[in-house]
Amino acid sequence: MSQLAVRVIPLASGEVGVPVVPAEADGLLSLVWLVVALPALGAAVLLLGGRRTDPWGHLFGCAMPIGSFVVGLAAFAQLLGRDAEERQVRQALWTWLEVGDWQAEFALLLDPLSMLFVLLICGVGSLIHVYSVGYMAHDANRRRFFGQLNLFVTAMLVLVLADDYLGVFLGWEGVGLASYLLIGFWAHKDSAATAAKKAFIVNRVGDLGMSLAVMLMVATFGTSSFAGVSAAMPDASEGTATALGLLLLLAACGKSAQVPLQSWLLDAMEGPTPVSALIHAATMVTAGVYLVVRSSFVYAFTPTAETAVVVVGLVTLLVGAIIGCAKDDIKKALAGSTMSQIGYMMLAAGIGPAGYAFAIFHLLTHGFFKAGMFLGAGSVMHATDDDVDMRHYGALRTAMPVTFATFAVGYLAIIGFPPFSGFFSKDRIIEAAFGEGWIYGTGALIGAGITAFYMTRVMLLTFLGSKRWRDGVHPHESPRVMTTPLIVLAVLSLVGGVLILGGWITGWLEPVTGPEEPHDLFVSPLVLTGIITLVVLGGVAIGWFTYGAGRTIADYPPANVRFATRAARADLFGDALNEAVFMRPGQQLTKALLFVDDKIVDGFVNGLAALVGGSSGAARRAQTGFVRTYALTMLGGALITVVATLAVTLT
Amino acid sequence: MNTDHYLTLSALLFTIGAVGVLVRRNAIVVFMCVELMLNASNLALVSFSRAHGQLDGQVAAFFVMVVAAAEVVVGLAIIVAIFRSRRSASVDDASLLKY
Amino acid sequence: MTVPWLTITAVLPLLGAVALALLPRRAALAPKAALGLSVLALVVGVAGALTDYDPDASGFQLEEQHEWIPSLGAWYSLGVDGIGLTLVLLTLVLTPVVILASWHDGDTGRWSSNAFFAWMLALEGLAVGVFAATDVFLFYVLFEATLIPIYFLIGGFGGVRRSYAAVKFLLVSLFGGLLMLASVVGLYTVSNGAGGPTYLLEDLARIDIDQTTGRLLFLGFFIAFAVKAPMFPVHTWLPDAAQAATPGTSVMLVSVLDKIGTFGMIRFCLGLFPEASQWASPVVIVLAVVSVLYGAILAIGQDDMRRLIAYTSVSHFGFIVLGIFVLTPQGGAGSTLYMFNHGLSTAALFLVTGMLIQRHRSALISDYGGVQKAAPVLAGMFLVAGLSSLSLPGLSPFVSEILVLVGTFRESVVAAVFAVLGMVLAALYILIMYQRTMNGPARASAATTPDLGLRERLVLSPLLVLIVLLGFFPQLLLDVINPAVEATLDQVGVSDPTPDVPVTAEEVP
Amino acid sequence: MIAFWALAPLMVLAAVGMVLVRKAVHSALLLAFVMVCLAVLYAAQQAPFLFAVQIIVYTGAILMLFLFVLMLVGVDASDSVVETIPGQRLAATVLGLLFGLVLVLGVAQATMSASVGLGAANRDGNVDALATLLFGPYVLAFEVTSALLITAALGAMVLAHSERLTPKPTQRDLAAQRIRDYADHGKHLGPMPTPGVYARHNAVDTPALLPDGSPSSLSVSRSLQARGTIPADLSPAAVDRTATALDSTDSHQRSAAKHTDRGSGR
Repeated sequence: MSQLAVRVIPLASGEVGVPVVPAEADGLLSLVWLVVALPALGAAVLLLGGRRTDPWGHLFGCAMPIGSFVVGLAAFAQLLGRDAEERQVRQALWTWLEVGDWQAEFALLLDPLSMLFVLLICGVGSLIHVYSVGYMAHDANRRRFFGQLNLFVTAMLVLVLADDYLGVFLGWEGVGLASYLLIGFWAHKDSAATAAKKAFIVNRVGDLGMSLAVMLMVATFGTSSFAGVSAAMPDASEGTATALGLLLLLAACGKSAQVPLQSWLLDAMEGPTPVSALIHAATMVTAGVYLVVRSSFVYAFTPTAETAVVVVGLVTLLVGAIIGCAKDDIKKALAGSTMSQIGYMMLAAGIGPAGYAFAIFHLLTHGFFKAGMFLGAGSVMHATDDDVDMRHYGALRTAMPVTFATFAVGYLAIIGFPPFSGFFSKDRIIEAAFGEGWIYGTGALIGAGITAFYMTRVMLLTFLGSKRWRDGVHPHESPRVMTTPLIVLAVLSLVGGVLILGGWITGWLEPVTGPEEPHDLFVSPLVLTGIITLVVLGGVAIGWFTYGAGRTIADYPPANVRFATRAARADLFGDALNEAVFMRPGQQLTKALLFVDDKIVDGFVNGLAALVGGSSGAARRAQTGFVRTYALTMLGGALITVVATLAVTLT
Repeated sequence: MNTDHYLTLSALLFTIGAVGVLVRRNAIVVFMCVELMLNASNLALVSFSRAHGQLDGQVAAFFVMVVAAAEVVVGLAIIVAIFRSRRSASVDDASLLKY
Repeated sequence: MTVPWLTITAVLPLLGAVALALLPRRAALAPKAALGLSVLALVVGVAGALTDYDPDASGFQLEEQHEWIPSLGAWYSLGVDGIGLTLVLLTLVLTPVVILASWHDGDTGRWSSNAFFAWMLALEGLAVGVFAATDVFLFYVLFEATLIPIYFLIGGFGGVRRSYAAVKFLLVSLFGGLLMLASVVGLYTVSNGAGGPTYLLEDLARIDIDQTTGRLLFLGFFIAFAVKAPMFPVHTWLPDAAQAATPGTSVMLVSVLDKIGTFGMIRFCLGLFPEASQWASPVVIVLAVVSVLYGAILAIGQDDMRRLIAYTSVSHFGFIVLGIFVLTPQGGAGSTLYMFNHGLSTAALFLVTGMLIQRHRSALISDYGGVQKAAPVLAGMFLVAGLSSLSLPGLSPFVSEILVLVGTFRESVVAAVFAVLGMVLAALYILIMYQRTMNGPARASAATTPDLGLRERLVLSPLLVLIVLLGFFPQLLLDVINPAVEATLDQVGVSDPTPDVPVTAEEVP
Repeated sequence: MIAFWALAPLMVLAAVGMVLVRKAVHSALLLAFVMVCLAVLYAAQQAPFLFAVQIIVYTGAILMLFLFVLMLVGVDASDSVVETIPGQRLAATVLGLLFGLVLVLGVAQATMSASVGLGAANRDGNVDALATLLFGPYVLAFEVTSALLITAALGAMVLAHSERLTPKPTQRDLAAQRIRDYADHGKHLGPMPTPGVYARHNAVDTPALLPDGSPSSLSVSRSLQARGTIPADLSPAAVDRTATALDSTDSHQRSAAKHTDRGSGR
């Protein structure tokens, strides 16, 4: 601990940048590469093997992330046994590229932060793999599904284990690809194919930030590795730091569906539900939070960019919550809440060392309860012939008791009801937000209230109230293979809060994020917790009186509603804005350039040809075919020759 | 006798022949005009021959005559051939070889 | 005894071409013989590279020099540095693949399939010669000679508008070649004035060329190469040619022949006219960035897949030229690697779309839909080829693109910011094409699409394997390229950019 | 001297006339005149051999060839006066005048030394001297001209020869063709009536009379009708009668058709 303190660079703002100084991996930790290699092998075998692997593909696909999880657990045990400052280890694999003064190695960095992510990805990932065995049992392409899930796990692990921004970029786009493939898994539906394309392209916009950040790093520091950048960061100008921070934020916005790049997440629900659970709730969408926390050594030097992160998080948490209120599609309601919860994480991450640990903490608990809820939603859809409209549910608690129970645990966790895991994580974030400024705190508090409202709505519409099932739908509990992961995730949602006990998680992350900063609050934390709980209960109460309490639910959403509701249903006009600002002008530009290329650029080339052809065509007309015309020309020529000869000889 | 006069005569005949080629359409008359031009040049050759006191000019005129004879034979044969197929001896009618 | 590896590699296909042309018209024999010969050329080329080429040394290797036309100072002089070797290898790798892919393409042309494969082999031999020539005059002669096989391949075996496309290609290329000829003649004057005519690159590089003369000569070369590359605004021949040609011909045209343009920019524009290159670089950078965005936006608007790919190439060539003229090590190495990777990726894309088009006799995206369900392997390979074209990390084009962008960023932040937009546009054009052809509800015709056969899988597999392999191990090629790029930049006389805030050794243990 | 001044104006006039007269045969005659005059001028310039050749070859052979072809083409065919190529006549005249002017001026400007005369060269006789030259220094050119002449003769034969494209029709073919013409077009099968049958006169321009006394146009040459020697329309009454006779079968059918029309109308 004392050694660590020496490495910390104090700043005028009171924040510190923690350099990444890893040791070489040894012993059991030198097997870290297996964590990535196993799912990679799975993806390769399942995607290249073709139909031959159909009979055992799903089992093989499950085995790989479970294997990674086991290796991860072993590594975790190893790290736990080490001193805090020795918990950063690096395994160099090979030189990726080396040109001029820029060298990028293919190396894995295992530190407390990536360790938590490895466990989350492999753990929740394995559960979702198991769940998918049941969920996708009747799909002809189940093997391909598992191959692509494995591909996703591989890419996500590369993302969190890379020790270089270029390596992160590899995983970054890799998860984008996997997400693209999985959203478009049922690509015979136009909506799915379009949603997949939209997700990839919006993510690409965010990736611009990532690639520009890599360029800026190489130009400024001559390297893009965490170690190099974090070491040289204190010498860089604040402008550079701000630029880097904003570029990384742009990247994070794309991947984590933060405003203004949020539009793809709701459409992404077109994918199979396990995909929504794993990728669009538990892991991939949190990559942005990972990136911001990982880049703490950049944000430490740029208050501007930090503020930007906080603002983005705050806006998104409110936008997501409002959208969540208006959706009748259960998956879209959950997607709105995902946006909102990630907004909380970004808010926390933007606060700086005071919030990093809580961002990660909330990320973990959110991974548990949101995955559980999504899988629960999948279970409900499984039971109702893939109907996603909550107005067609109602009173499912009796038909699906396990699903109901696990979903309820998730519900209590997400609204932050004590003592469920979400209570601890969200409470700390709101606290930290108040510490940063009352406006952030108030926003986060209102968000918590809205969350309670719309989650209550989801709960009431789906499991309580009266039966509104369609004809021919006979809801039934899902098979054991699907409910087991639900139960495990529910348990984790219930007890996830233990991670904060005794400040364990803040201590664990200290080598990465620096020591937690105390923040001043206007009231004691206990009172604040009380206020938060009251606000949450208020939200629940509003939800109960709107949708519960014996009210009948219309089959179709009411059409004649206030502007606010219309806006929320239209995702606060995010798509309309994109269409008006980017898509239509883009289409116009394309059309205009097509015209320019065809008529002007190519027209010039062809026009030149036409000019030569035309003038020779005109000259050709001189060949009338009349001998006498030719003879006349000859006489003219002879005249000129004679005159010229005379002129020469006579002068 | 001055050579100049002969040359002037030769020039006049040549010019008249040339104009004839240009204005007449009957192929046979055109041919005659060409012959007139050849004869005009022959006259010049003979005149020069005398002026220089050497017979080479006359030899050249002789060759011109031979070539003219050959040319007339072939040319008239062509005219006959064309006339046989087109029933016309106008040079303007044979204008297919054009743009 | 030294083995004349390059001559053997170049002459082998040329002799094969002559032999094929003389063979009796037995269609079955021609593709087999051509494939055998091109594989043999590949083996010889690789053997030469492995035995006699030292990747660490800079300068030309595998050199051969014989006097050719002493009064002009023209030599038969071959040799490769890392850049040339990369492109020679690209040619050697792609030709067998293309021949295998074009197995039946020669049957329906104006002439026999013997002629088709003979022209293919001739093209390979000439292209190897172009990339290996170290004499300006020899380069010029071979440069123009490569037009002949391509002209006949497009005009004799292409699609509907093949005559128009072939003539347009030929005339535009000849226009560029004419300007280059003027510069080649100018070089004679320059070298003659500096102590005796010579066209040898090493001698010319030593001559101190007067500033105005140098710039004019540079322009002659540059415009010729820009037409060849092709860059905005002299690119319009490429979409027409790609649309009319068979897929194999398009690959040879875009993946191999167009590289002569960018190769020439490095070898001749930078190598012979350093001062002029620096003088012109701002304008060229602007043109390159315009090419990147313009090509990409036009690709989005295309309905014909072959035209679409052609426009993506305009965009990619923009990146290559950008990397060359920013005059940084990353840019130069990135561009050279880009040439190789773009060759692979575009070849895969052209060939796989060609296979699709061959199945339904239509190249229009709007005629397709839902092919993936009927032909998953076809769709999968299409997707990987497409992803490589949009520079997905993990596939080889990404490495080169990020290198070019990093190199550009160091020279001009603005250019890099604009060029990087090309990445988003690339995602648009590839994914729109993929979605409209492969995804969505299956069209009646698409539902019965037969999947790829064994030959077709054999065609695409080596390309895709190379694309993935080089995505993770680009250093295999970069080790060869780096010394050559450094030598070129030394010749230009620019110093490597240094980081503003270098990371010192003691900071990173 | 006298010969020159006597002949030159006449030659020029004849040449101009040759260009201007409309009938080709007149042009030929005028050209003949010019050529004979030229022959005289050759003689006046100590070129007796050329004098003879000019008379024999040009006036005798070449011009006769011209006249022969004129006969073939049509002796009295004359050019139409209308110029078909716009501006040709004007341009030709202007250019020709200019050309002549320039040539004459050029000759006038030239300073010629006094004529040497051929006295020395013709010492052994003009023909001998020419022969020495022709078979001496010019022998090769001479031989080549012989090749040229033979080629020209051959060429003329080839050009004048016409290939038969269809087989020559036999008697049987001709007979079959006549029957076919009769069947298809009703063309008269037998021989044409000879002129003067039943007539009081047997001249070729007297049409034969048909049994009903009307003249038959078939019996007289069409060219005579075309020239107007006999009227093309012989007599309206006769024409009417033949027409009725020919139409009688047709009209029967037509009236039958009318009957059925009415029947259906009722």
